[in-house]
Amino acid sequence: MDMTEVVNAAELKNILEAALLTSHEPLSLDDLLRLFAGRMERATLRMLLDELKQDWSQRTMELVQVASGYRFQAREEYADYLARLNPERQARYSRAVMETLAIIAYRQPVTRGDIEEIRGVTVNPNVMRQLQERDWIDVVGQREVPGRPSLYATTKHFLDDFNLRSLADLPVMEDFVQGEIS
Amino acid sequence: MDMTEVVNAAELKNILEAALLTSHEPLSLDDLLRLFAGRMERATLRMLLDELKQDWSQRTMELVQVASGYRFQAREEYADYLARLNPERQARYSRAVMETLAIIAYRQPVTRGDIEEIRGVTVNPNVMRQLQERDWIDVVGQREVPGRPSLYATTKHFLDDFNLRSLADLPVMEDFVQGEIS
Amino acid sequence: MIETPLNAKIKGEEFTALPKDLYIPPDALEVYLEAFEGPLDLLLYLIRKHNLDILDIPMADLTRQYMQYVEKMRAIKLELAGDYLLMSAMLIEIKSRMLLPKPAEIAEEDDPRAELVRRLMEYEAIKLVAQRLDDMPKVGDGISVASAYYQHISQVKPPGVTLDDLTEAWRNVLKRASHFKHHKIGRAELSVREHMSIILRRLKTDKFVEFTQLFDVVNDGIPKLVVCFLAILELAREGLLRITQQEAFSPIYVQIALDSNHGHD
Repeated sequence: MDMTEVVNAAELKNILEAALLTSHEPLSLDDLLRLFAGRMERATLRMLLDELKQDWSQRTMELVQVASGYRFQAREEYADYLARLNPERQARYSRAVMETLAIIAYRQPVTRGDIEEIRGVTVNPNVMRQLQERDWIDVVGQREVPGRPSLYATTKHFLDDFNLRSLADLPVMEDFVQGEIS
Repeated sequence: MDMTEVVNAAELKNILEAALLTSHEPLSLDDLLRLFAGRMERATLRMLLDELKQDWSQRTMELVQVASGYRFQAREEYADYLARLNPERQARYSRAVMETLAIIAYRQPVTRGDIEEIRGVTVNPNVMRQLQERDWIDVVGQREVPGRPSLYATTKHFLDDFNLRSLADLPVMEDFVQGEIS
Repeated sequence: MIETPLNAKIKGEEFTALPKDLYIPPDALEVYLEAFEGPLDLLLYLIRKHNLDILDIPMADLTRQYMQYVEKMRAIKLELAGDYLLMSAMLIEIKSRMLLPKPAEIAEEDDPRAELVRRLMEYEAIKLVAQRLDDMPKVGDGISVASAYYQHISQVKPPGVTLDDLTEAWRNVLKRASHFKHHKIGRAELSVREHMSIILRRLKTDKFVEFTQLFDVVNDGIPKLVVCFLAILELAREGLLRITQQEAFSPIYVQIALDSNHGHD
């Protein structure tokens, strides 16, 4: 296949499909443009992606957009079957880890001190390490106070893993207490 | 979806498709049987895999059987496109390559003999090949001496890559030469 | 008294409340007490368990209940985090401040409980949202992303080279080749060299070119024409091209020099 040939939209979509079905990581628009050696307009690319998404709308995989780009993922209805393939599923994180992650996600950027203040307990360094190793959080700077504590924020990878395009897509934090009591 | 439901062949194939498209590793028949919690005959599974292979025969991926099992893989015709996604960056050019290029740029047109005389070492043919493959130098003629050695010069592409309008834009080092050598 | 579910899992099982009339082995109690994520978590549990109004916390009750739990923790020698003791002190302080006669001018927001209530509410919101994050499907846990195989052809990206790299290489060449001092190359000479290459390229395709054809008198200015002329002279001097003229005033032709050993064909 030669790029100089006139390739029709179906063929262009096939190239996109092949790339997206074989990539482990989401592919950004810039990544996808590289497939065509820069010989494609962003607007055309977006249009083709929309069509591809449509083409797959009744099939096993769905084309979704997450923070760092586009990816195909199996539709939710197959999750239970696919879970059987890997019975030794990843151990769930402790409440301490998930609460720390929630604080960083909703209150970022925060220091360890901020997290301790909200949770009312000291933060085990192990908790931070687990989140960093998973590439869900990282250090984005230091707060300019004595000791210059590190400021933590969530990563793009966190958004990708949680199937989110941006922090605005996080579940809304509700004032549950008020609601339940009144 | 409940396994106790009667699911038709299309749905079973979808489950196989979702599993095979999302697996990093080839899946063996035993792996695939686990998807159905053991409620499938091997013969049925083989038949479904044959059908699935057939379903994809005109599409971007092909279902192939390798030593450790089945996998979907992008058809060969997409390999060149996919290669553009992750170009491997080559290490730096060797000193020999850079000096040879410098000599050709500043002293063109030159023969290999000229370059050897200036550098005081023989020029590895591989060095010239690398520069020619990069389209930075080419042969512009032969010197009419015994052996008719090729005369090398830099190309337009060289000027483009180094963001030069002409060779006269190359930095000159008269000062350096005078200071250092005299 | 309404028992609200305790958000705790012990060895995978949902733990809603302490069985009241059963003997609890000390290690089980330990597990139970350890299920609290800290003093705020324990306080929230007590408020829910005893159906207390978080906006009007009866400090005496809450403090008493809290202290009972802390005592239990001590009794089983659970390594008591300083955070729990700190909270005890804080509760006692709030309680005692509430016992003080309230001067009339003290406004509502000066309620000694205000800060505690704010923290409890914030913590509860985080706790619930953490639960929701935990329940969300995630890549590797509920979400399977496409990762079909493809034949990796390594397309090698050539090394990046800058002009600095090139001049550095040239500098090194000059440094070593000291006999080069007579070959200082200035801009003018570079232009000449460039034209030498251009003319050779031209003669490679055209073989035989009329002298005047090598000059673009319409578009090139005098300096460029001079450079072109110098390039022709230099090429001739280096024996790379031959200039011929059949007779005086007839056209001058330029061609690649042919070695006497070659090309007499």
